[in-house]
Amino acid sequence: MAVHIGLTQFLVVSAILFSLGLYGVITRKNAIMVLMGIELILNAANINFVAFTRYGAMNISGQVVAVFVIILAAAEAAVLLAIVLNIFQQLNTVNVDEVDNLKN
Amino acid sequence: MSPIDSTLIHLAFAVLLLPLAGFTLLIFFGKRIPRQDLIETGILFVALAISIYIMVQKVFFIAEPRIDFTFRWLDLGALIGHPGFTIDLGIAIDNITAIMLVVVTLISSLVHLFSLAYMEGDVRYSRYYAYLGFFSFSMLGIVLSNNFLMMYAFWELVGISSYLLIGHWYEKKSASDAGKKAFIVNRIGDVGFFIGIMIVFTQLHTFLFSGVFAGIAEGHLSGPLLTAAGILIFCGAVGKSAQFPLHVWLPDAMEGPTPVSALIHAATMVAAGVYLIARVFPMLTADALTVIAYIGAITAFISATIAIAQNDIKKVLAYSTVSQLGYMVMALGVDAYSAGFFHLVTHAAFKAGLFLGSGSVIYAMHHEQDMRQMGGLRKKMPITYWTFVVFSLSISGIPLTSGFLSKDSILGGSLAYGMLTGNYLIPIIGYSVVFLTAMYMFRLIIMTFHGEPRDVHKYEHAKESPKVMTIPLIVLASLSIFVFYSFNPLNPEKGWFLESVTKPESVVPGYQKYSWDFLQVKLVEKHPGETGVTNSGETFVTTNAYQMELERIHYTGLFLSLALALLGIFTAFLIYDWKKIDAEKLKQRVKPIHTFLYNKWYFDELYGATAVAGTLLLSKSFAWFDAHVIDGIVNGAATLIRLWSRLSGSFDHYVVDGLVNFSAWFTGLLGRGLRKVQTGRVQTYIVFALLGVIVIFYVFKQF
Amino acid sequence: MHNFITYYIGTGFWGSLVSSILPLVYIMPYALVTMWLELKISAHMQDRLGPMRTGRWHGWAQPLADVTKLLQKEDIIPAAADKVLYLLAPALVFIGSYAAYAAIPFSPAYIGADINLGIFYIVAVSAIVVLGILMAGWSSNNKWSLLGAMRTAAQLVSYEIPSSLAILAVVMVVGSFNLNDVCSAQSGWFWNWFVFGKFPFLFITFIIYFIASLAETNRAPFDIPEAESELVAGYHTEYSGMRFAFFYLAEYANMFVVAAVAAVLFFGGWNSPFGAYLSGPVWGAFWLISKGMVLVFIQIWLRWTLPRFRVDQLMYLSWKILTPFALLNIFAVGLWVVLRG
Amino acid sequence: MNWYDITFYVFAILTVVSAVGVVFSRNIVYAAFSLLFAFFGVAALYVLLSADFLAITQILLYVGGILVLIVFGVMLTTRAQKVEVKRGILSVVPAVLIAGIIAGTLVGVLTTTKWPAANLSPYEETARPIGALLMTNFVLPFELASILLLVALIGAVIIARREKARRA
Repeated sequence: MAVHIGLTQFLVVSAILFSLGLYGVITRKNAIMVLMGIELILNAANINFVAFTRYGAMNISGQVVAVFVIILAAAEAAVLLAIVLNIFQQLNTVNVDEVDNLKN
Repeated sequence: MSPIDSTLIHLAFAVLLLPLAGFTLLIFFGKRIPRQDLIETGILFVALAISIYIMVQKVFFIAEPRIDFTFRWLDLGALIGHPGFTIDLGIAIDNITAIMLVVVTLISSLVHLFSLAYMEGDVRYSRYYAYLGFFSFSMLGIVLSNNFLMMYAFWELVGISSYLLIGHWYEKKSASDAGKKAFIVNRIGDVGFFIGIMIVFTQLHTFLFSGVFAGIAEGHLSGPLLTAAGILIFCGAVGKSAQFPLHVWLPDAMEGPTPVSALIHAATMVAAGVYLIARVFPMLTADALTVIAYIGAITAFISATIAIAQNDIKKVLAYSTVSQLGYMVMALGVDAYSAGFFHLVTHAAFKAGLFLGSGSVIYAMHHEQDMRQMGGLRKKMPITYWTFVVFSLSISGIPLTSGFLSKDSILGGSLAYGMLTGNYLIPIIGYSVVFLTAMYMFRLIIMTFHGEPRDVHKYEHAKESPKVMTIPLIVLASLSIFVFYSFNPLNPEKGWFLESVTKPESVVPGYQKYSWDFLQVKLVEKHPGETGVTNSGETFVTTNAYQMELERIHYTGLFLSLALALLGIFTAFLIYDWKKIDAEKLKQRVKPIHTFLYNKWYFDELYGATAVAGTLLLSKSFAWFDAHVIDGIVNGAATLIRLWSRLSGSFDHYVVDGLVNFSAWFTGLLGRGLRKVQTGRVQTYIVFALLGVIVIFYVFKQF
Repeated sequence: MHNFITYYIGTGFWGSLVSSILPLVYIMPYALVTMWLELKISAHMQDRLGPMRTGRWHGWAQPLADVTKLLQKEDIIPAAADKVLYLLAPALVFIGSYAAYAAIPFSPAYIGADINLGIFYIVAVSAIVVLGILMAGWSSNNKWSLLGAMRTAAQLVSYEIPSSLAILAVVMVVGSFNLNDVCSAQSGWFWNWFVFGKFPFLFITFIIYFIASLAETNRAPFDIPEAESELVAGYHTEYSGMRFAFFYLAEYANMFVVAAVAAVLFFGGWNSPFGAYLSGPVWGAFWLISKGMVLVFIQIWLRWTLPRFRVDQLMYLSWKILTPFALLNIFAVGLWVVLRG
Repeated sequence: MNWYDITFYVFAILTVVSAVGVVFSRNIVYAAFSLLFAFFGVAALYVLLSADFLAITQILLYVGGILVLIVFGVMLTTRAQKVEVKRGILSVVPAVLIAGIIAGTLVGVLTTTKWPAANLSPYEETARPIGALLMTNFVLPFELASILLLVALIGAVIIARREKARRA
């Protein structure tokens, strides 16, 4: 391969990661699995931020944004898992399609 | 603005806002704070201390006549054909402001102190103190304002706090009625005041006193309109200062607690009217001043005559107050500006003292106000008695008292005025009121303190009031001695007070001034007797006819008034103490006059028959018009509309409802289709969203 | 020159390989010595002799014998275990401990990787251990193991907070994450060491860090995850032989990591206590290891002195005592740094 | 092909393969541990992009924090024996189709776009400028994030606690 590693390669990895995360989100019923998919998507986004910081015109603030994304991911994971644990105690399931008590 | 000036402005703001802070504290947390009364009283004493500092600084150390602090409150920008609409507000301190600050805070703090005992155990004790604080705030606002707008606002605040305080014991019907009466009668005057302000504002586009005076001096407002504006603004003073014909509220206001009467209805609020005239004095024309002088004189006379026939101790004092206020107004009207203001200050001290003294008596007599039930209290209440005597001597104008100084100045001014203009009625009334004043005051003293006790049971229980009540009396009594105002007991001219309160330069056009002022301006000089050269090169000697006349009649007037006062006192002793003339027989002999006076010249009845009945008649006719004409039109319209609505109802039913039902059916159809998409699962939505993005991307890729 | 190996060989493949293997050369003998020390110290604290026969002199060969025994043992994998994760877990735990060695400045001339964020990196990679432990506990398919793993994970995550905050206080004083910079900031005589020089702020910090680090190594009195009376042996109950040795090694490696970090942050790292005397690359390594060993000795000492905490006491200590104090401390240190200029 | 490229491919493949493991694994625990390697791979990519602070943050927060949480969640909500994951919000074929379309579109766009010329600068320290930015340009988001974390903390505690909340 003659092509040297550049911005495009990183972005392609990020795109693949994003699509995989999306696939995980849309196919899984288990809420925790959905969360994992979301984490993959967030990671994909972060790779983009960092790659543009390195290669693009963006200065270091890209990395700052990535830091915020990580912070949000942490908060999100904590809250989501708290909810999942609560749901599990109440309904004995973590599958999102079975959590439909309000439906009827 | 020099540093000391801005310090004074800051301090003035502090004085203004301290009572407000106290009010806020008490009205919201009054129940929860122990000894709220002491807080409010303490605040007032702090304000007093600051006020004294301001006054000393301003009167003795600052040469410039006026410290002004103005800020732009509202700027509505320029309009078409209009130079622009801005409103400036602010405060100003000149000598009369500084003196008024001290007067207001002094009387207020003494009244606070007095009330500690007098109001003890009252159901709404903390609210009472809150209102007192609120009143002090409003009154200080009037004093400090440098513009009509703020003054009007504070003017109304004073009205409301007076209303609240008169109606403090609102369970009593007479008290709540009196509050309403005071409020409504004041409103009548305030309407005039407001119209006056509006005349000034529409002509001069400013509310600032300085701006108004400057505008008048430049001639932007003159002639009959200026006179009208002056008289209308004076209307406000007529209401607040209880001048004829709006004096009827003040005696009724005695239903409020006695310390309130001392504070509001003797020393400060009623003085606000006089203060207002003093404030706007430069813009008053000779015609307006003449009206003012006559109103003042009439008020003084009418109320003095009524006072003689009253038996309620507070009513006597109330009419006496009205009478004295009439004096002040008259003094301003006859161009004796300094004398009028001087009397305002001295009167504030001794009249507040009289009211507090009467409060002390009433307190001792278990809230008995009828003098016929009193008597012989001299032995029981020596401090109250002796201070009362000092106040009475002062109000009667006996030498060595402050009242003598100020009253003599007024009488001198009125005499000079009478001599110069030929309006002899005014000095005649003025001097006759001296006699009446001395007589009714000593009638009051004799009935209350001398002779034998008439209600023995109450007499037995009466005793001297506690210290917090007597101390204010002593303070006020000492302030009724001449030395505080002038070191010469016979002529106050060279005392610091009249030195610092000088008549402001009138700004009205020359032809609208009193002739002597006119002359003076013509000669472009301030001090009579000086020589100079006019622009055209003529040598001249300045004169001031008024001033010279004053000096000429000084001793005549002095002895005349002294003789009349002593005669009044003598008469009082003759009738009521030594009983040389039987009071009852005298009463029988002049029964029609006595009845007339006892019923207060039937003013209330007159107003009841004219104003109130007229209003009722008018409203009845309006009611008839409403019931027959307007209702008829309305009913006809209703019949028409009913017809029309029946028509439109059928249209609604068939056409509009049809459309609505169709759209609902159509929406339902769509919804049944789209429901399939709405799964309730977030994941499906994500898929749709992303597919949407992709579709949009490919669609726009074409361009 | 911060890494003499890459200085001589270069930063290429071989240089990296040698640098990354070098700590292993240290860990092996260190672990053996410490194991022997622990045996002897515990024995003497309990008023007995401990191993006396193996290798004649005070039983010096006892650890060697133990290791040989472990290596010879049969490698048992429970039938119900999840094989992949079961096999992976010990490696992950050891990797977590070992990776930290890359950033420890052994001497002015040797630091595996002189990265700017050294201390931050050590904190981060230590977190991997948690996952390894969870993996081990879960894959054993044994409720003791799972409970032990969950307890360990909870404990490690909880105590990471006060220890990170304590480290942050030092970082604020130095103004750098780089451990060489931290060492350089404490050069000179021993009263320049942070634990003495910045008294009392960093002394308090040291206390907080030391307590938290004890918990992070699962050593007594924080050894509830391995409490044999309740959980047999915690997450590594099912492990035996070589894989058990890995856990054991990881634990000792970890003990030295926290000790070395404490030595670097608070006791001057490779600095000689006597200023310029006895300093230099080799002396530096000597001083760091000595200081580390003293702290390791204190850990052993505490282990055989203090009773074990209950689970709720353990959490209480972390969340309600250490963390608030660490926060207050960081505030105080920050204020002090700012005010001092 | 230099060392940099090789390293990149190694870690890129590690990342992608682990991610595939995450989303296709039938065992939720395996998925969680695959996620560990995916995070490692991403951290390594950050290192290759000379974002050292972010790489370490990634390990500390994702591996030490989020992943531990996830594994905890998995272990608390899954019985030890039954770890199979039901799938089927969307059946596999359309899901693969959708993901594939999106991946294809993204990759297509990325490869065809003319990115601005790379201005690769030598490695610089990142922790200090990031900190400086956080305290200057990004101070409001920073404070908001702090509040968000606090809210999340309290919220998570309140949601997850059981007995007392139910009794009350």
